Order: sequence, then structure tokens, then C-alpha cells
Amino acid sequence: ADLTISCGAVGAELTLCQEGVAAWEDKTGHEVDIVSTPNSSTERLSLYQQILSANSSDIDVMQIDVVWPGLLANHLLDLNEALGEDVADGHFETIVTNNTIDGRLVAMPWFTDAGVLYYRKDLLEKHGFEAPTTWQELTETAKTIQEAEQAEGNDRMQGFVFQGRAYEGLTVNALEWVASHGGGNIVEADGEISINNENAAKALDLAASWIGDISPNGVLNYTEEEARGVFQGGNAVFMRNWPYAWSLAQSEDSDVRDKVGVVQLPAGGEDGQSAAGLGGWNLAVSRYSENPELAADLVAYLTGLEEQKRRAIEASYNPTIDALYQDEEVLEAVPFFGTLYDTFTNAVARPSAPTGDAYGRVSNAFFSASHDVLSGNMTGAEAVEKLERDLMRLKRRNW
Amino acid sequence: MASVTLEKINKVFGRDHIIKDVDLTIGNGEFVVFVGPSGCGKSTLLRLIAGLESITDGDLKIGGDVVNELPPRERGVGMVFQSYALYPHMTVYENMAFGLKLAKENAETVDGRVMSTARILQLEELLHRKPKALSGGQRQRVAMGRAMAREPRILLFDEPLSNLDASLRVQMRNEIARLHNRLGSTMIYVTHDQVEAMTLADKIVVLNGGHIEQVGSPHELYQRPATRFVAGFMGSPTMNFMPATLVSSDHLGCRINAPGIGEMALPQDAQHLSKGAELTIGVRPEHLRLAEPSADNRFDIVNVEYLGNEVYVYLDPKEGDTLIVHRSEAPSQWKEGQAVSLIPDTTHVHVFDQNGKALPATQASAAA
Amino acid sequence: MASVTLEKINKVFGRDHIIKDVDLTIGNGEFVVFVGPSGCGKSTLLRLIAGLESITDGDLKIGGDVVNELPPRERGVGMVFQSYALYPHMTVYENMAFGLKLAKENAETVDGRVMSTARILQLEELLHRKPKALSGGQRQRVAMGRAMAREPRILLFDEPLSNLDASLRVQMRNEIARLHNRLGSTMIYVTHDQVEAMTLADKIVVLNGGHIEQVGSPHELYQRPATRFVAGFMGSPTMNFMPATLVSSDHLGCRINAPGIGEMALPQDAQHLSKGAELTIGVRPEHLRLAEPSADNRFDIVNVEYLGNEVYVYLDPKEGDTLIVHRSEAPSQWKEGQAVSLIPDTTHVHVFDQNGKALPATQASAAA
Amino acid sequence: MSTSLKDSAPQGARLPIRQGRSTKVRRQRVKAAWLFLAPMLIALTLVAGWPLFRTFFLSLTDASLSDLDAANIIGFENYLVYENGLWFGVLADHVWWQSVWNTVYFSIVSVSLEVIFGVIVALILNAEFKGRTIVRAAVLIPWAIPTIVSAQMWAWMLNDQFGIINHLLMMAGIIENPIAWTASATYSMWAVIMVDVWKTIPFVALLVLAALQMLPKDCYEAAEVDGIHPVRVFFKVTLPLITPALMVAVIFRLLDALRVFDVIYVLTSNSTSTMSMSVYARQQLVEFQDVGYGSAASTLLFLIIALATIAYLYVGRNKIQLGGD
Amino acid sequence: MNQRQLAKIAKRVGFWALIAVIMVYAVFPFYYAVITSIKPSSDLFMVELWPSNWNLDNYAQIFSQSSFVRAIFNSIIVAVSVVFIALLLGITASYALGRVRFRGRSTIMLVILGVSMFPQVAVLSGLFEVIRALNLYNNPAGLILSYTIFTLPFTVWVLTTFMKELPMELEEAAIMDGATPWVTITKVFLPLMWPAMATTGLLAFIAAWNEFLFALTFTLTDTQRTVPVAIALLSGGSAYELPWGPIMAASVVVTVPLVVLVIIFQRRIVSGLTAGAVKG
Ligand SMILES: Nc1ncnc2c1ncn2[C@@H]1O[C@H](COP(=O)(O)OP(=O)(O)OP(=O)(O)O)[C@@H](O)[C@H]1O
Ligand SMILES: Nc1ncnc2c1ncn2[C@@H]1O[C@H](COP(=O)(O)OP(=O)(O)OP(=O)(O)O)[C@@H](O)[C@H]1O
Ligand SMILES: [Mg+2]
Ligand SMILES: [Mg+2]
Repeated sequence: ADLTISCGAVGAELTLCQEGVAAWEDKTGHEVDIVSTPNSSTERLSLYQQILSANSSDIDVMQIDVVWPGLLANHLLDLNEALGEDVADGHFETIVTNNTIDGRLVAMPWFTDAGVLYYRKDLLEKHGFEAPTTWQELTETAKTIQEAEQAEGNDRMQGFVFQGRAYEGLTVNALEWVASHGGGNIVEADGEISINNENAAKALDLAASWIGDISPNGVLNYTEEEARGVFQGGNAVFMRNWPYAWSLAQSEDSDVRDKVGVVQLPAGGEDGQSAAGLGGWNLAVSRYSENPELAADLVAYLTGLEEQKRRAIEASYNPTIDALYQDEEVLEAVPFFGTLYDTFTNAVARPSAPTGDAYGRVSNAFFSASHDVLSGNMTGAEAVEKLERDLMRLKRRNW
Repeated sequence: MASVTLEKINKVFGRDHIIKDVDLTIGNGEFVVFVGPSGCGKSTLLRLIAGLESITDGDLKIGGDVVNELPPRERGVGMVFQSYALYPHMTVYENMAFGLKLAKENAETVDGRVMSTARILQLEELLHRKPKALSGGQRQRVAMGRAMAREPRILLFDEPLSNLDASLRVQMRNEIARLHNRLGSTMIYVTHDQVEAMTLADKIVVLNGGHIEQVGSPHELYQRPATRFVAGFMGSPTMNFMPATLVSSDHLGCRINAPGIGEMALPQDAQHLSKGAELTIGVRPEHLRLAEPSADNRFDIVNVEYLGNEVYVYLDPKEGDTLIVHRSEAPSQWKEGQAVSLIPDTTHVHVFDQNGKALPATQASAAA
Repeated sequence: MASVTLEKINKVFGRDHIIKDVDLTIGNGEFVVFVGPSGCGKSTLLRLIAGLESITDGDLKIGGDVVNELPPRERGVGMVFQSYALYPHMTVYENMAFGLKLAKENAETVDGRVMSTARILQLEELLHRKPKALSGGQRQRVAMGRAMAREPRILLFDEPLSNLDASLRVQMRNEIARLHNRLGSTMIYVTHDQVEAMTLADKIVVLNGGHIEQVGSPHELYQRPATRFVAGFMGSPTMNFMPATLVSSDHLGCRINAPGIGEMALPQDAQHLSKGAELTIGVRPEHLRLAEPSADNRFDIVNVEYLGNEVYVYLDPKEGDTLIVHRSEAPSQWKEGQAVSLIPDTTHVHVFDQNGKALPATQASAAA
Repeated sequence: MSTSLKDSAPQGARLPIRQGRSTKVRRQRVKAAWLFLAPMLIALTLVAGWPLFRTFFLSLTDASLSDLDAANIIGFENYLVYENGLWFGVLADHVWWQSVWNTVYFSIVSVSLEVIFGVIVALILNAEFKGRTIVRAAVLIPWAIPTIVSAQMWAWMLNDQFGIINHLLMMAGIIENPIAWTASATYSMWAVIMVDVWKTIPFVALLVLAALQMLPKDCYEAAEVDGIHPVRVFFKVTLPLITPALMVAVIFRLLDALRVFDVIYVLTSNSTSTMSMSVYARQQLVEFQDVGYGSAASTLLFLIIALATIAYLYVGRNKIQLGGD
Repeated sequence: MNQRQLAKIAKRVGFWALIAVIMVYAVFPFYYAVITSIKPSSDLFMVELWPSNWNLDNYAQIFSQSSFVRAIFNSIIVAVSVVFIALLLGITASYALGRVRFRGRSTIMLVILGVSMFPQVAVLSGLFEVIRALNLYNNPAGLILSYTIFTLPFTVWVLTTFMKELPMELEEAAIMDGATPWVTITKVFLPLMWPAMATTGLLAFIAAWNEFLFALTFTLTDTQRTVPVAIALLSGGSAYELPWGPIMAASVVVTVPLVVLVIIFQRRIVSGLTAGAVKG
């Protein structure tokens, strides 16, 4: 084959990718192999790195996470060079910035993701609440409903579930809390460490107060699926999760089918604003590809408007092109794309671009500190102070 | 009470019927020796008594209780294995001390017993060696020491002296006899050594192909073997057998014709046999006299074996293929190649019928 | 050529010096028997010859070539292990055929040899059994068969018959002798059985504590033991030793006084010893005559052992603690508790000096 | 008579002991031995030589996964360096020390438990009973399931909300409220240990079983006749005789335990309360891209294991002779 | 007598109870996996010991993927070859290490062990380079080669230990019969080492069968992958969704060959192989 692409490990995603690739093959007459990669993103990353650091051309086009461009930049082709300066025009600004390392566009945005808040419409209605707009409101609502439900004999009812395990997911969750409280972005775009502030501490303290109260202790080891498990089992009032949970919660055999609402994540206090963690995937071309032009062309095609529209309609993948959020066909298929448009465009990116190679450490330090606060080992203030020190140490060799 | 009773004991290995209807009573404190050809089931019988093999059929009683189901541990037996079965990781000392129940015996008793056993067996200098670094005979003595140190009420010995030199063997034999006197325990002993069997046993059991041929005192077995098998088995060199025919018989005895030797008048009762019946006569080497050859009694000496204190003279029988042996004090006048005549001592001739059963003495001569 | 020569062979295990300066020449086709007390190094010596142990010091030659460096495979040696060492996963047949197959003999030869060896050893019915299902004696025979089937030019036997019954032992002994005649191979044989040693050997080597005490023909060793050790070791029951003192000596012989027995005139040459020197006299049981007791020659009979064809009478010596044995044909007139006098046959009395060396006969009597 | 029949205790002048004199026979044997070893050594060198050397080497550089070629040799800075009034390097990282402690704790506890239960299971599998085949196969199942799957399975079963374990415990009335096994610092290490023990008992059991099966039968008969209680027989005969095999099982379990990764990673991810040295090394190598630093951590891990192994072999030198006999 | 019988019965009951406990402990998680694999995905979050609804959809799903079937095939090839190589090299090496005395033996034992002392992640990239250099990337042969890094030390050590236990006399008998070391190994030791061989073989097989990290890194395309990777690559409908049902179904499926293997090979783990070999 002329090219090898690694895209979408997961079922529907893989099918979509295959279709897209097939279309390109028809169009250009080239042949493309599709290899599947592990679902776990760390495993996928290390696999890529393994191959890339061997300067191997085994994979030409790879699907990379929004936090990876910084890490992989050295091995990736500058797409601006290959496809022209304007290739990323029309894509979400945040993502394009995220993917631009040292002035090189190393990956094309493909689809995006952002944290949203799921709630139980039925329960909120029953107990006379509206969907919360601040975390404080969420806390109270959750507590009231949880207690009331438990009193009614629904022992297992929990107020709020999220991703509390010490892993990348917690970085996103905690960043959402901090950012929504105006606590900054951990490390700002210019490389400045900003985490040691009151708001950040407050946000973490608030989250810590949930544990054992409105959230089960086990949430400290939850990832997306455990949280969804609880929520979809009808045992939680609120859940922070990615949009993927929507279609599953709405599936035919779901316990909470048609009882679920989705809103943007709450804001931190009256003067805070909602902040959704940015997720999503991009397509990049390996520098060691034997057919870089061809590969770039494939990337351009797959991330193009046509293809993104198809994906949005067929499988509700969030496009990264502004225009598609006004597209009638798209909105018809996925109504909440319209309502949550702001959420997607304003999603906060994790500080992977400024920290580059060190992002892993930064994220690790951050989720560890957050986890410490959640498990009650530290107060928010202590944690952010220590975190700042740790980050300074990490910054020793400059990001 | 440590009497041992075997009642119609049978043992089958797969398709091989190894022990066949063995009935035997061994009194408390008796010293019984099992003898028999290689593979006749001696070890198997010991292992059945020890409880190491399950009894296929029949009852085994120890002190009156049926113990078929009792594990070896609870039978109160000690055993010297034919294959030694030493604990490879323990020193000689530990091997011997292991069986002494530490809970009951205090350390001093254990030490005392082990040391005295070691002294008896001349193992004192080897106490700290592992079996691997011992010679065959030394291992065998350790195996013996292990069983002896425990002083159980029943002791089973499976060819315990086979790898020892003659003089050590004599000493060990005496030690075993002394131990038997001191402990008064029941002992069952397997050996291939005639001397051991004859000197140690209160009672000898001759086994053949899994069944008992004869039980009796050493004297009895040697003097009055009940079957040709026993006659041939006891005594070394072995008894000479020659074919013969019955000439006549009455209540006082019989006349028998052994081809090549001549007619003999014997005190055996052969009245139930018809004239001309085919018999076998048996004469021990020491009951054969050699003389100058005659025309109809002439045998060739094919081999003369010198044993230091005695000489075996082998003669070529004219019928059959087993050599005839004559035994006499050394030095001997006979040389290989010479011809001689054979003169049996008729008071010591055994007669066997075609089934190998010995003909009994007549009433008259028995009374004499 | 398969002569074997040992030149100052030494073997040290760790700190134990097991074989000490052994010098020995074994001619091609000779049958040599090693005897000696348990643990004296017989097996070790065989293993050195086989190449299973490395020689610490000295040279081993086979057919004139030094083979210290040769692996066992290339020495052309077969060995019957004291511990059998059968291949447990192979049947009796396979055990015996293994070496032949390795020697690339064709299938027919293999089969023929195995079958004929099995016949000789009476193993035919067991050919398809595994060693686990064999009796001790049967295993031993398989071990023998394995070495014999290969018909090597040197055959080493380590107590190959110890677990066989008397009559089988006699047969096997004869078979070994026959094999020796047929193959003409050199055979080295370890045994504890006096009869085997005496009957099979061209030459007997008496080992003691790792060194050679004496080498000679069976007759020589029995009649003219060079040391007290050899005298005591050869012959069963063993020679009687009694203390004595030298009374006088000249070139024709000497006079010796044995307390409790009296003065004796002996043909030994004791001229190099001073009067009053302490000696030991040795008399074999068959060279002792018993008579009515006298005042200064009176011994108590403490035990009479009946062995079928002969009787051992044990006497309490007044000095020393080893019983004196008298041996005679059965039946015996002597009873336990009787007192007797001891009359040695002075033509068969051995005299040893304090170092245990036998005094030689005087020139005069030697010439006689 | 008896005086002359003493065992031939060597007396007299001792020969100068020339042990290990290299005869040709021995040399040939040794040559054969090396010939037999060669394929294995070649295979191992081929496979392991370069990777191990490379790890050593990289630990002395500042290599980063994103650009290995740009590595500079920086000496022992990855291990320990004093800079700007602060200590840097693996040895100055409290997380590293935490992971060392976690690993050691984990290894000692889980290997001990595995050995005890493994031996018990092996003894049972060694007994003759109907259906032994099935039980043998069943017992091996935990080892047979890929770790990545079984660890996830346990994560699932240990889940506080919909895990079967809490469900059963609550049904049995042992606990009131569901326990967050893998989340709480108190339980998570024990959860990890439990899963690891569950998974590796078969390994120990199988090895011990093989050892049990190769024991000489006859000395058991001797023990039985000697009237020795089975428990005593086990401790005095069986245990000493299977010790070599057991020691090997323990060594390899120890090596694996000290390098434990999957179980901890899947069950509790990067949580520092259970982080092991391998997880730490992997985090540095893969997640943090710092190949130099990660290699340093790996090398330290290697050194710690090597020390532990040597100490272990030293302590047990009477039981397991390194090739001695 | 009565008391004795009672004690006997109690012993038997205790014994079987112990077996039951062990069985439950060992098999329960597997049982749970089976349950999970036949549950419809909606019931996944329901805690139950017995599935209220069940179907075989998950099995149908995994078997419909040709890549999964292919992966099983690859795994078999890889594991069998690994076991074969490990045992072959292991048995020869263990003869040298276990039965011949020479200098440097303990050093070699330690060096062999040393190979197993590095964390897998650390050797991963070095090994990756070796594999690429040998041109074995994305090729089961590369896996076979790389698996020797953990199977060989283990096999060599275990076999050496067991080799040492065999009676010296047997080897000597073989030597006297004129056997070369190779013949001694194959004809005399091998048959007696079956329990050890079966055990190490099984353990090596399972280790190779279940290995994940190398398999993931050294293969790329579906046609070359092994089972654990295939399972890990099984995926749900979207990024965060774990396809529990299919994963469990696949795990059950891949465990079955191992169980069969155990049932076959455990026959080889029999006692008393050396009985009757030597006296003393
Ligand atoms: N590996 C060893 N280490 C130390 N000493 C040993 C070793 N092997 C044998 N010995 C000792 O060497 C001496 C000679 O042993 P060997 O086996 O040659 O005796 P043997 O004459 O065959 O005795 P037996 O008639 O009892 O078989 C014995 O005292 C024995 O204890
Ligand atoms: N496990 C077994 N399976 C089948 N046959 C067996 C088994 N064990 C022993 N035998 C056979 O049983 C018979 C008796 O064996 P046993 O060991 O009792 O003989 P033995 O009288 O002690 O002989 P030996 O004097 O040679 O030791 C032998 O023929 C032997 O081959
Ligand atoms: Mg026997
Ligand atoms: Mg010996």
C-alpha cells in the first residue's frame, strides 16, 4: 500500500475512518492500510513514540490527542508547509493554536470534545430544581436530592460522579474546576506558572468537600466508564463526562433513557464562568513518511469540511469547523451542537503547548496534587503551593 | 502384644498375583525369617505387614486386632528397607534421630539412643555425613540404625546385611540377636544368607512364588524339608537331586533304584505309590561319599572348587543338567578329570514324589 | 589388549583420603576380585577405573596406555553399579538394549544379545516391566544384564549378587565364570561373599582402609595371609586370634606360649624378635580341636550355633572379648555350658607380630 | 577382628589436596558444557545485550523520547545532582522513594502470601483424588488469564458501586457500606496484593507441584513406617527437599514482584500510594518522555533487585547452590 | 474404631472443603467473566451472581472479526515456538549448569538472572531497535525472539534446579553405556524431567500467550497480532466506552485453549518417575 494510517481504535470511529479513507482512495486511486491502535491513549502514545523515535515509516498518518502535539512535534511534518498556510483557516482557533508548536502546524484538527454536565431531568423535576449553573448550586442540589432519595430507600443514590482517579482525566476535571473559578490554566500560554492562587485552592477545596458527601469514596478511582456506570445505572443525580455518554444513556436498554439532560458545566461561583476541558483528536503526518505529500493530502481530505460534516451527521462527532455548527443538516441530526456551541469553542485546553515535553510531568503533578486534596491529605491551599514548587522544579530546564 | 497373624493374605499388582493365600502366625517376641528365591514376594509381604501396600484380600492382625485399614504410622512397626530409603538431606545422625518421637523422648534420650546404635553399627565416625557420601555398606547400616534406634514392638528387616562383608555381617547378626533378646520385640527378617537364617530364626518361612512352602524351625527345615523346593533351597551348596524309580515298598521302608548309582534301601514310606513310580532322590553334598569308580557307578569330575576351608567337587551327572556337588574338608584328594563313584549316605537321603512332596519316614523308623 | 595397571593411585574426597597409593597390575583376561571391609574403597576404586571419578594422583593404564584423561566412553569398560542405577523410565529390555543401541549394533544383534542375556539372568518374563515393578534381586539382575549384554573388554562388577538367594547366586556365579571364559574379557569384581571370591578369582585383592593389604591367588591368601588383617578377613567364620609370647626361636622354628592353652612349637621364623615379644597367634575354627578340659586349658562353651550341615561352637576366651569359634560337621557332641580344652593344629597356626605382619615359615620348613 | 574392621577412616599422612586438577576428562566435560550453554547464551545476548546496555547508557544522558538523537551525556545528573540549592535526580525524588517503599512492601507481603498459599495448593494438587485433573486445570486459570484482562476484571469486581465483592460482603453482612477498594489509600495496596496473590498462586503452586512430584517416594515410606506425623514429615522432609525449587520460584516471583507493573497500573493507575518502581520508571520514560531519567530509574530498579537477589541468594546459599552440587 | 472412622470422615470433609474453597477462589473471577460475557450490555452495571438475561452476542461479535481468529492462530504459533525454543535451549543449558562443575557457573546463573531484573518498559525501546535491526518488526518471529528474554532465564533456572536433583548414578550409568552428553540428556534425563518440563513449558506458554507490551510494540498490523493485543484493541462504540462484554468473551475464549493445554500436560506431571532407579 502507499500509505498507512492509524485512526480510531473504537468501533464506530474506525468504521467512519474506513469510509473516509475509502472515499479518498476512490478519489485518488491510492491504497491505504488502516492499523488499529490501543484504545488507551497512553498506550497509543507510547506506541507512536516507539515507532517515531526509531525514525520508522511504519505509520504515515496518525490520529493524535490534543495534548500530544507538544510531545510529538519533532517527529511530525509541518502541515502549513505541506498544505499551505491557510489550511487551518475556519477551524476552531483554540485547537489550531494548540496544534501549532514553534510556529509549525503539526496536526490538523479532526474532531473535538469537551466536558459537559449530565443531570437527571426526572429527579430535578421531582424535587423542584433547575439545572445548576454554579458548582455551589450543584453541590446543594445534589445533596438535597441524594438525601431525599436515600430516605426513600434508594440507598445507592449518589449526588455527583466524575473522573477522580489519579490520571489524565482528573487533570481535565480539576482544570475545569480551577478555570471555572478563575484560577487560571495551571501554566499560562507564556509558560508562566499560575496555579498558586486562592481561586484554584478554593476550587479544589470545594471538590474535596464532595467526597463522601455527594460523591462516593470510590470516585477517587473512577474513570469515564465507572462514572457512566453509576449514572446510567440510575444511581447518580449529576455526572461530569464527555458527550459520548449521551448516546449511550439514551440507548434502548439504558435505565435512564429519556431522563437525562445535558448542560454546560457549572461556573465557579457568581463571578466565575463555565469552563469545559478540551478534548478531541487531530491528524498528523510522520516526518519519516515515505510519501509525505500524499499523506498530507489524505489528512487534508479527512479533516476537510465534507468529511467532518459526514462524521457529525452519521455519528455526532463534534466538528472543528465553525461553519458546521450552523449547518442545518448537522443541527438536525444533533440538536445540542447548537446549544453547546460556546462550550466547544471556549473549551480550555490543557497546558500542553507551553509545557511541551514536560506536559506529562505537569499533568501528573497537577492530578496528583488534586488527588491529594480530594483524598483529604492536603488542603487546596497547601496543594497549590506545593504544586507550584514542584512545577518550578520541573521548569528547571525550561519547558 | 505384638503378635502378627496373616489370614489368607493376597496381593495383586495389576494383573500379577504376587502373594497367594498366605496364612501365618507369628507369636509375640518371635524371630521369624522369610527366605525364598528372588522375586517370590518376601519384600511385598513385609510391606503388607508394614502397611505400605494395601492388602488385596485377607486379614492382617497385629496383637489380635485387624489392622488392614490402619496407616503404617499407627502400627508400631519399624522397617529396614531393602533399598535403604534414607533421607537424602539429613546426616547419618539426623536420619537415625528422626524417627525417635521428639515430643516424648527428651533430647538426651534421643542422643543416647542414636549414639549407642551408631556404636553398635560402627557408624560413629560417619555421623555427620550425608548418605550421598557413604559407601553401600555404610548406607545399609544407617538404614538399619534408623529402624533399630526406635525400638518398635515389631521390627521388619529386608535383607539388612546383604552389602556387608562377612565378618561385619557376623557381628551385626549377633547385635541383632542381642537386640531381640533385650527388646523382646517381634522380628521379621528377610535374608538370602543361609547362615543368618539358620542362626537367627526361631522359625523360618520358606516362600515360593507367592505362597508358603513350609514353616518350621531351622533344624526341621534342614532335616525334614517337606518339599523338593525347600530341600533344594535350604543348604549351600544346594542338595543334589537325582532321578530314581521305586522298586518295592512295605511298611518298613522302600527300595529305590537310582540309575548310575544303584539300588538303595531307604526308610521312607512309599506304600501309596505304585511300583516303578518315578521319584527324585535328594542328597546333600556332605552326605555323598566319593570312591574309586566302578563299572556302573562312574562319574567324571568336571570341576574342583577350592574355598579355603573346604572343597566342592562337581560331577557330571549322566542325566539331567545340574552338576552334582560333593563337599569335603580342604585339602581334597580329588582332581578335575578324575572319575569317581558316588556313595550316598542312605540315612540322609530324601525322596520326593512327582509333585515334589517329600515321602515321610515309615512309622517304624519314625519311632526309632 | 585390556590389561589394567594402577600406579600409585590416590583419591581424595574433600578432606578424606580414600584411596592411598594403590599399585596393581591386572593382566588381560584376568578375573580379579576386590574384597575388604565395608567402606574400604572398593567401589571407589572401580569408579576410578571406570573413569567416573577423577584420579587425584597416580596413573591408570589400560592396555599400556595412560587413560587418566580418557572419558569413560572411550575406555571400553562396562560396569554393574552397586546401586543398580537402572533407567527408571525404560523397561528391562530397553535398559539392557540401551548401551547396545548406542554402539550402533544392528537391531538383530541387539535383540539377540538382550534375549540371551535375559535368559542367562532368568529375566525373560520381566522384559516388559519397568524397574519400579521389580523386586530387589530382579533389579540387581537387570543391572548385571545391562553391563553384560554390551560385552565390553573390561567388566566391573560391584557386588552384583548381594541380593540374590543362595541357589540363584550359585547359578549366576557360574554364568559369570562362563561369560569370562567365552569373552576372555578382563573382569574386576567386588564382593563380600567369600565363596564367590574364592571360586571366581584368579587373583584376590584385599583392601583395607584405602590401601592394598595383600594380592594373591585365593589359595595363597587363605593359606598364607601376609597380615593379621587378611587372615581375619578371609574365611568364615573368621580366624581365632589369641595373644601369645615368644619363648624361644632358632633357624628351624620357634616356641610360643599362649596363655590358657600352653606352649607350642611352631615352624615360623621369629629370629628377628627378642624373647618375650608379644605376638598374636591365629587359628582357623576348623583347625581347633575340642577335648575334655584340663586344669590349665579350660574354656566355657557359651553358644552352639546349628547351621544345618555344620555347627559353630563359641567359647569364652579368658582374655580379649572376641569369642573363639570352633567349627565342625553337624551334628555336634558339644552343648552350651560345657567346659572344654582347646587343641590347635600346630601345622596350621599363624603367628603375627605386633604390627600384624605374619611371621614367615623358616627356610627349613618352607623347603619341606 | 573388630579392631581391624573399623571403617576406613583415612589415617596417616594426608596427600596435598589437589582439588579441581583439570584433567582432560574434566576439560572435555567442561567444553561440552560450554557448548551446551552456547545457544542459550547467544540467544540471550542477542536479545538482551543491546537493550540492557542501552538502558545503562541512556541513564547517563538527558535523552528525551521525542528526540533521542539529541541526547547529551550528563554523567550522573539523572541520579543525583545539586543545583541552585536544591537536590535533583531520581534519588532526590520523594515519589521515587515512596515507590521503592511501596514496591518492597508489596513484594514482601505478596510473595510471602503466594508462597504459603502456593505450597498449600500444591500439596492438595499432589494428593490423589477424583477429579484432580479438573482441579489442576481450574487452579491454573488465574495465571492463564492475561493480566491486562484479569486486572481489569478485578477492578470491575472491586468497584465500590457495582462491584460484586462489595455486593457479596454486604449481603453477608460483613460490611455496612461499600468499600472503595482501589481508591482509598488504606485498601488499595491490599487490593493490589490480593489480586496479585490471586494471580500468581498458580505459578508457585505449579512449580512446587513439579518439585513434589519429583521427590523420591521411598523416604516417605520410611517416614510413614517410622510413625512420624505427616505435619512433621512435611516440615522435616518435604520442605527441605523441595526447597531448591521453592527458592527458584521465590526468586522469580520476587523479581516479578519488584518489577510489578500491570496490576498496579490497571487497578490504581499512577496513584502515589501504590506506585511501584516500574510504574515510576514507566511514567518517566513514557508519560514524561524523559528517557534519561527513566533509564536512571530503571537502572536503580535493576540495582535494587540485583542487591535483593544477591542478598537472598546469600541468605539461602545452603539451600540453593548456584550450580554447586 | 468409631472415633477413628469419625476422624477419617472429618478429614475427608475437611479435604474436600479445602478443595472447594480453592476452586471458588481460583475460578470465581473467571466465572464472573463468563457471566459478564453473556450479559447484554445494558445489564453490565447490574450486580448479580446469576445472569437474568443472557445471549451469545458478544461471542458472535468477536468471532465475526477475522482478525481475532487470526490473532489466536498467531498466539499459538508464537507460544508454541517460544516454549519449544525455551525448553530446547533451557534443557541443554541446564545440563551444563546443573551437572557439570566448572568455573563461572554461578556467575552465569546470576547473569542469566540479571536479564530478568530490568523493567520491561526499560528494555522495550532497545529491544525495538534490535528487532528492527534484524528486520523482524511486525513479524511473529520478532515476538518469538523477544519472548526468550523472559522465558529463558526462568526455564534455565528451573530446569537446572530439577536437573540437579536427578540421581548422579543415572548419568554415570549412561556414561558407562557409552552415551554422549546429548544422548544422556535426550534419552535419560528428558523422560525423567517431564514434571519439570511440563511445568516450565506450561508457565512459559502462558507467559508468551499473555504477553502484551512487546506484542503491542513489535507488531503493527492485525494479521500479525497476538491475542492480548487483539483483546486490548477490542473497542466499544466510542473512545471512553470499555467493551466489557466482548473483552470478557474474548478472555474466556483465549483461556479455554490454556485449560485444555493444562489438562493435557498435567498428565505429564506425575510422581515417582525415578522410582526403582537406584538403591540407597
Ligand atoms: N562423596 C564422598 N565424599 C566423602 N567420602 C566418600 C564419598 N564417597 C565415598 N566416601 C567414603 O569413601 C570410603 C570408600 O567408599 P566406597 O564406596 O569405595 O566403599 P566400599 O569399599 O565400596 O564399601 P561397601 O562395601 O560398603 O560398598 C567410604 O568410607 C565412604 O564413606
Ligand atoms: N509394582 C509392582 N507391579 C508389578 N509387579 C511387582 C510390583 N512390585 C513387585 N512386583 C513383583 O512382585 C514379585 C515379588 O516382589 P518382591 O519385591 O516381594 O520380591 P522379593 O521376594 O523381595 O525378591 P528379592 O529377593 O529379589 O528382593 C516380583 O516378581 C516382582 O517383580
Ligand atoms: Mg525384596
Ligand atoms: Mg561399595
